[in-house]
Amino acid sequence: ATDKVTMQIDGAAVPFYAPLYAGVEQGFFADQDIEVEFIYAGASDILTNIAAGNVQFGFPNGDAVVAAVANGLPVKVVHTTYQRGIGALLAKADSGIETYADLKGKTVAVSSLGSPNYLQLQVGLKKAGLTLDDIKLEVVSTGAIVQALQSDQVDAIVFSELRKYNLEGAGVPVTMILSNDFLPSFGNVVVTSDKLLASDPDLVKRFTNAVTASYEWVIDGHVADALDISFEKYTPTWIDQKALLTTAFENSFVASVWQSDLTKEKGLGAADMDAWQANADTLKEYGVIDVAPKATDFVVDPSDIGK
Amino acid sequence: MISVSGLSKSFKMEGGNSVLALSPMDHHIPEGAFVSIVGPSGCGKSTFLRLVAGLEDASGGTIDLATGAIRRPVGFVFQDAVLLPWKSVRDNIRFPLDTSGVKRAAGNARVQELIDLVGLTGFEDALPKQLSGGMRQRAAIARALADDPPILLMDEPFSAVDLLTRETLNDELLKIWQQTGKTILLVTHSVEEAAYLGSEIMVMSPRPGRLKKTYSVDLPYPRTPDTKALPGYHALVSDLRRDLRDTE
Amino acid sequence: MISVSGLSKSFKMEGGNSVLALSPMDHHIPEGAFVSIVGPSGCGKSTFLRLVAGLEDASGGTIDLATGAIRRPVGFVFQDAVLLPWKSVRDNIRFPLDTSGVKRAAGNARVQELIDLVGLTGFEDALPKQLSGGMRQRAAIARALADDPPILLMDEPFSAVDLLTRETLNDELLKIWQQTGKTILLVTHSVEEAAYLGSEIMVMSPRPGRLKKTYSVDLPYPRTPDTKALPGYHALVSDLRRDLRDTE
Amino acid sequence: MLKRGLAGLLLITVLWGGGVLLFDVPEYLLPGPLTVLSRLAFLNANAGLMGHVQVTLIEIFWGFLVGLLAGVMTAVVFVRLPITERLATPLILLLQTAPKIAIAPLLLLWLGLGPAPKIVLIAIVTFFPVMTGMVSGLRFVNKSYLDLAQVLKLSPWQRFVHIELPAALPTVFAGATVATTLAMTAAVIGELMGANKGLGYLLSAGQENADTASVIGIVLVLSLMGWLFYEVFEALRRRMESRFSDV
Amino acid sequence: MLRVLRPMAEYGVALLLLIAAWWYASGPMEMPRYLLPSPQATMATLWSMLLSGELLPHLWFTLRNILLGLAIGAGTGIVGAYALYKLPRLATLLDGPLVVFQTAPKIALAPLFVVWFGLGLTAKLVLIFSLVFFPVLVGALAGFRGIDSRMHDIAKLLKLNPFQRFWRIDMMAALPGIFVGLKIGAVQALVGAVLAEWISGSDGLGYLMTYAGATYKTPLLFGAVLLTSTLGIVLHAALTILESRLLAWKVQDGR
Ligand SMILES: Nc1ncnc2c1ncn2[C@@H]1O[C@H](COP(=O)(O)OP(=O)(O)OP(=O)(O)O)[C@@H](O)[C@H]1O
Ligand SMILES: Nc1ncnc2c1ncn2[C@@H]1O[C@H](COP(=O)(O)OP(=O)(O)OP(=O)(O)O)[C@@H](O)[C@H]1O
Ligand SMILES: [Mg+2]
Ligand SMILES: [Mg+2]
Repeated sequence: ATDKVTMQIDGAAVPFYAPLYAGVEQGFFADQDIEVEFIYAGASDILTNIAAGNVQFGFPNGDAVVAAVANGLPVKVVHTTYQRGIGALLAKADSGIETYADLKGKTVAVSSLGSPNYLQLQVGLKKAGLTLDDIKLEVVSTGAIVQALQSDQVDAIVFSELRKYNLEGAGVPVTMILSNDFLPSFGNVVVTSDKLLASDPDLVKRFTNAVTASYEWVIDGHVADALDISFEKYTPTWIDQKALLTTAFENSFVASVWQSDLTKEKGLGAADMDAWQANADTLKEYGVIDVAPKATDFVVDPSDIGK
Repeated sequence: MISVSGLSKSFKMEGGNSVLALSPMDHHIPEGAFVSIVGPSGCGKSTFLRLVAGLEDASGGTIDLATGAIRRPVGFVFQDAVLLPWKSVRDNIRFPLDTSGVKRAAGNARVQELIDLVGLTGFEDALPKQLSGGMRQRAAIARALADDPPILLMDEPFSAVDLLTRETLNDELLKIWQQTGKTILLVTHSVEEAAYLGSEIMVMSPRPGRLKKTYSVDLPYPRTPDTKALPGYHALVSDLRRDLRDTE
Repeated sequence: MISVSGLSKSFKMEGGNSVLALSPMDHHIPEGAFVSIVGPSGCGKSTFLRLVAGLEDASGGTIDLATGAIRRPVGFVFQDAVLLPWKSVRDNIRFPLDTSGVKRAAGNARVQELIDLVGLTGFEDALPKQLSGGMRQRAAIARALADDPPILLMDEPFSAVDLLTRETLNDELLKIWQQTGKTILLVTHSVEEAAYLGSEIMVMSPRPGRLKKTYSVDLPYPRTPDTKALPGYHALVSDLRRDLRDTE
Repeated sequence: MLKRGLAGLLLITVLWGGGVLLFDVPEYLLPGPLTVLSRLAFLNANAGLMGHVQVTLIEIFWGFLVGLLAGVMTAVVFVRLPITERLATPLILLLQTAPKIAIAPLLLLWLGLGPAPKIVLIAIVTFFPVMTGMVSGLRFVNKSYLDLAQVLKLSPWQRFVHIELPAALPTVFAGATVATTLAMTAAVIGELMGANKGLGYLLSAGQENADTASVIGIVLVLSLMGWLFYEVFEALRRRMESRFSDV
Repeated sequence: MLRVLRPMAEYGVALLLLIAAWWYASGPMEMPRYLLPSPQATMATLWSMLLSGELLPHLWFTLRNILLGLAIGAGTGIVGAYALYKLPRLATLLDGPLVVFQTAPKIALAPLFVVWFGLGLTAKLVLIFSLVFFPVLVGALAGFRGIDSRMHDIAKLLKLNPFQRFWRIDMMAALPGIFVGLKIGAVQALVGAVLAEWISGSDGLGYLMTYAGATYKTPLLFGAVLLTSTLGIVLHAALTILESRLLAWKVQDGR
């Protein structure tokens, strides 16, 4: 029989999740006897919901998972979908901000002091020989942070690199410094609860198979198709941004987010345990979490599920 | 039968001290009596009626109405009408019937009768705010009569009503009383009215409010305008007047 | 001087039709008159007073008070007291003074005088809800007198007050009137009171409300309890009674 | 009723459009009315706006109904037994002031992913104003009317229907009016905390895209819905009040 | 004094009961810590933050915003209601826009407020104001419209000037309605203050909640929620006490 599951996705329905939507429409989930429903919420809500058993799968960002695990939530990463983090420093091109060193004296916004972006900012500053005292820090929520940059209320934001495409679409050229370059982390990853993984590893396995199949299909030259599927049924309001999105997908996602050297070897979603561990250790080092969990305790390579 | 023993009531005032509105009173009102109550303003007449109706808790003493298991032993005409402002005259008068499950048709006939009795014909659908002061009071009288309670407590029911209406209503009330054998307690400032109506008169006096004197009235029934020509009536009226004059 | 010409008032009722509360009336009340107004319940007495006070807009006709630039030409005693429920007796009585900038000290003396006059001594700090019906009305009378208006409109001011207080207040009112030369309009259901007090009596009749008759009273002033022994007084009283009896 | 409201709205719209034109406000800050309208038309054509409206409307209807009834009943209990009010008030205030987003996972845990948690959330926020209005109305009922009730030995139910409810109507309606507006916000919050249908869901998609025109458009649709609710309530209030007006 | 103390004691008892139930759910009932931290852990977190001096500035920041927003919102709400009451024409014209403005879900607009009014205090106050204004307006309007017409007779007779009439008659008579509005408004002010801090800034209880939420510091999250609610309870209690003072004349004896 078909398993009905719910997957809770970080944020809202946006075309960046097109591979998942395409996976449903192209039948990759059905192939695995899975019927999936997508709902949306913030990362921490997703992880709480998974731990509480409200939903079976989640698609939050990697840092949120580490923080959740460090705080005792019984959740596991079963598919490291985004092989790297997509946090980035964004500034208007005409602001003269090219490097972290240029931030001295500037106003920088992050969406929360609990967010990985805040950590990225600190590490970036440190590497440039600065501290938080050298800049003016503002906290602005997700819904307003891009407009705050646009309207010059802040000089730079540390947020998702994907916003670069939004801004450029609105005619605002931006400079970008990827955080992953100096701080290994992970974007969206598939998460499930310890309990489900233990009780029904087969379902989890099939689910990750479906996710892998979906992303593979997109990578194999179906970016445009996937976006069309997304526009048609899931994210119609983005249709006028197709060109931008195609660029974003090709330049970022396909090129370096979903795939890495490791995935070429082990398949999509493969877990780089060392990178995960480095990520957890850095979070601990900067005091975001009190104890760094062991990567092997909460990250599972899709190929190891059920073993 | 209304049996009152040791009944007293005091009210708390701002600042902690209290006003003795009624100092301990013992009294026995036989069933079917028509008791007129007179006394200066503030002597506790309303308080006494409200105690009898169970609207105030006594500070001391007891009241026994001996009406058995009747749901509504008393009808009350308040000193200031108290009509429900959101109901028409008709609905106000029918209110006691509506809330005791009387059928609409049966109720309607009774209500129209009462409206005619108190002279509000033509104002059935008016709201209380559209009535004059006297009309409001008459509507309240009709309401108190509507469901025919064995005890009728009336607090200055006719004070806002003109002479003619007052006399008519006096006579109607006497007729109703004689036909039904109700026990009626009526507060009034008119000693003539007290003497004309009452089979018994309670005279109260203030500071603190108490029962000063009771008269048993032996004017014959049925009373008619002729009663007012009797020497006994005049004697009683001037007695009452004197009682009210000497406030100690 | 109050000059009324063609004054009429009709009220809209539910359903669109309207009640003629006062059919066109012409009348002239000289300055310093004491006008008693009598008439059956619902004949438009209150409406007339409210029109004079400017509390209702006339449906037709005009009223001229000829009080010049005086800010508050009229004092009003409402049929049902209308005290501000959040103010004590003292503050209610002082309210007209407070709102016309009278100094506290000057006001206090005046207010205490009035409280004594209406017999509310000891209840200065009571709230309206803690007073008996008659006490409330007396407080309202005191308030109307507080700032000494040239015209005094009183709507059944004494109806809830006992005999003795009523007589006292009647005499006080006469005294005030004679000393100050106020114009007073007083509605009452007591023809004795109307005759005893008035220099002129307006008799009104209902359906529709209108001025039926006016009497010029030639009983001598000052009036004292002896006045009630005069034949002229008795004749007037029985005339009025007759007027009220025959409703057309 | 609707006509005069529309006149006022038209005025505001003209001011808004004029202001945007005059001061050359950039679109990401405040798009003009036409932009917003065309965005709405787009949403309607491509994103099934009406379907989302319907989902939200149904949630609001049920949530509001539950909140209204609960508010009225709780108020009655509170006024009859004042100690219950003091005992329950902290809990009620906790529910009212705790950010809904903080209790969302708990609600989902207990009520699942369907419309239930949204309806409960709406009920929670509508409950409070209704209750507050009703408590005040009941507490300040003219004492004389209660005397009448006692003389007529009305049953508690009769007293409630014939005396307390009509006397409390103005403040209850004031509370309910406020509740209609709060219900809108609650519906959005409910859908933000986990949904794939409804205007709140569309809204979060708009926010994610920094699509100010969509956000304002959806907010406008929600406001108009709220306004309709409000007008229905006002009409009801006027009808009741003309029957139940005091003095 | 006793009249004030007794309700406070009862509120206290209620809070204790609540905490007991909470303790039971998190302890013996074994609700997981990430869903419901124990009251002990919550208190410990709050206590240590209090000792380190971190807590009070946040608390004060939120409280100040609430009071400011409530004062501005309530003031304009009452004055606005009076204007609408006195000028029915204005009321007919403004009714629609007011309601539309009011029903616009603030949570959706809050991010835009930041964009429109900047990152400082203004945006926060605008948000709180926008939430407080309407309940007070509606409550006060109900209060004004329900004034006994005989009170107007008095005002008219005594030729009170508009100011006297407002303060001495209309305000007093409308108080029950105004308090309905204020009580709802106070809760809304609280919600608004927290929401504002949620959207931007790094001060206040609302900020603590976002921070705690994002970092799974559930004891801190619940501590902040608890503090917010306590603020709400204190505010509500203060209003109730004020109400019972100002409306003593209206509350029935013996009920
Ligand atoms: N609710 C109350 N609180 C405090 N005192 C009260 C209250 N009701 C009545 N009193 C006081 O009790 C006394 C008696 O009042 P009551 O109303 O019984 O007088 P009454 O004889 O009916 O007078 P009236 O003829 O003026 O109506 C008065 O002094 C009054 O001030
Ligand atoms: N606000 C109103 N709306 C409609 N009709 C009214 C209103 N006020 C008074 N009336 C009607 O006007 C008529 C006259 O009323 P008014 O109050 O002047 O009588 P009144 O002479 O003072 O009677 P009473 O002696 O009973 O006080 C009555 O028929 C009454 O129903
Ligand atoms: Mg009395
Ligand atoms: Mg009258």
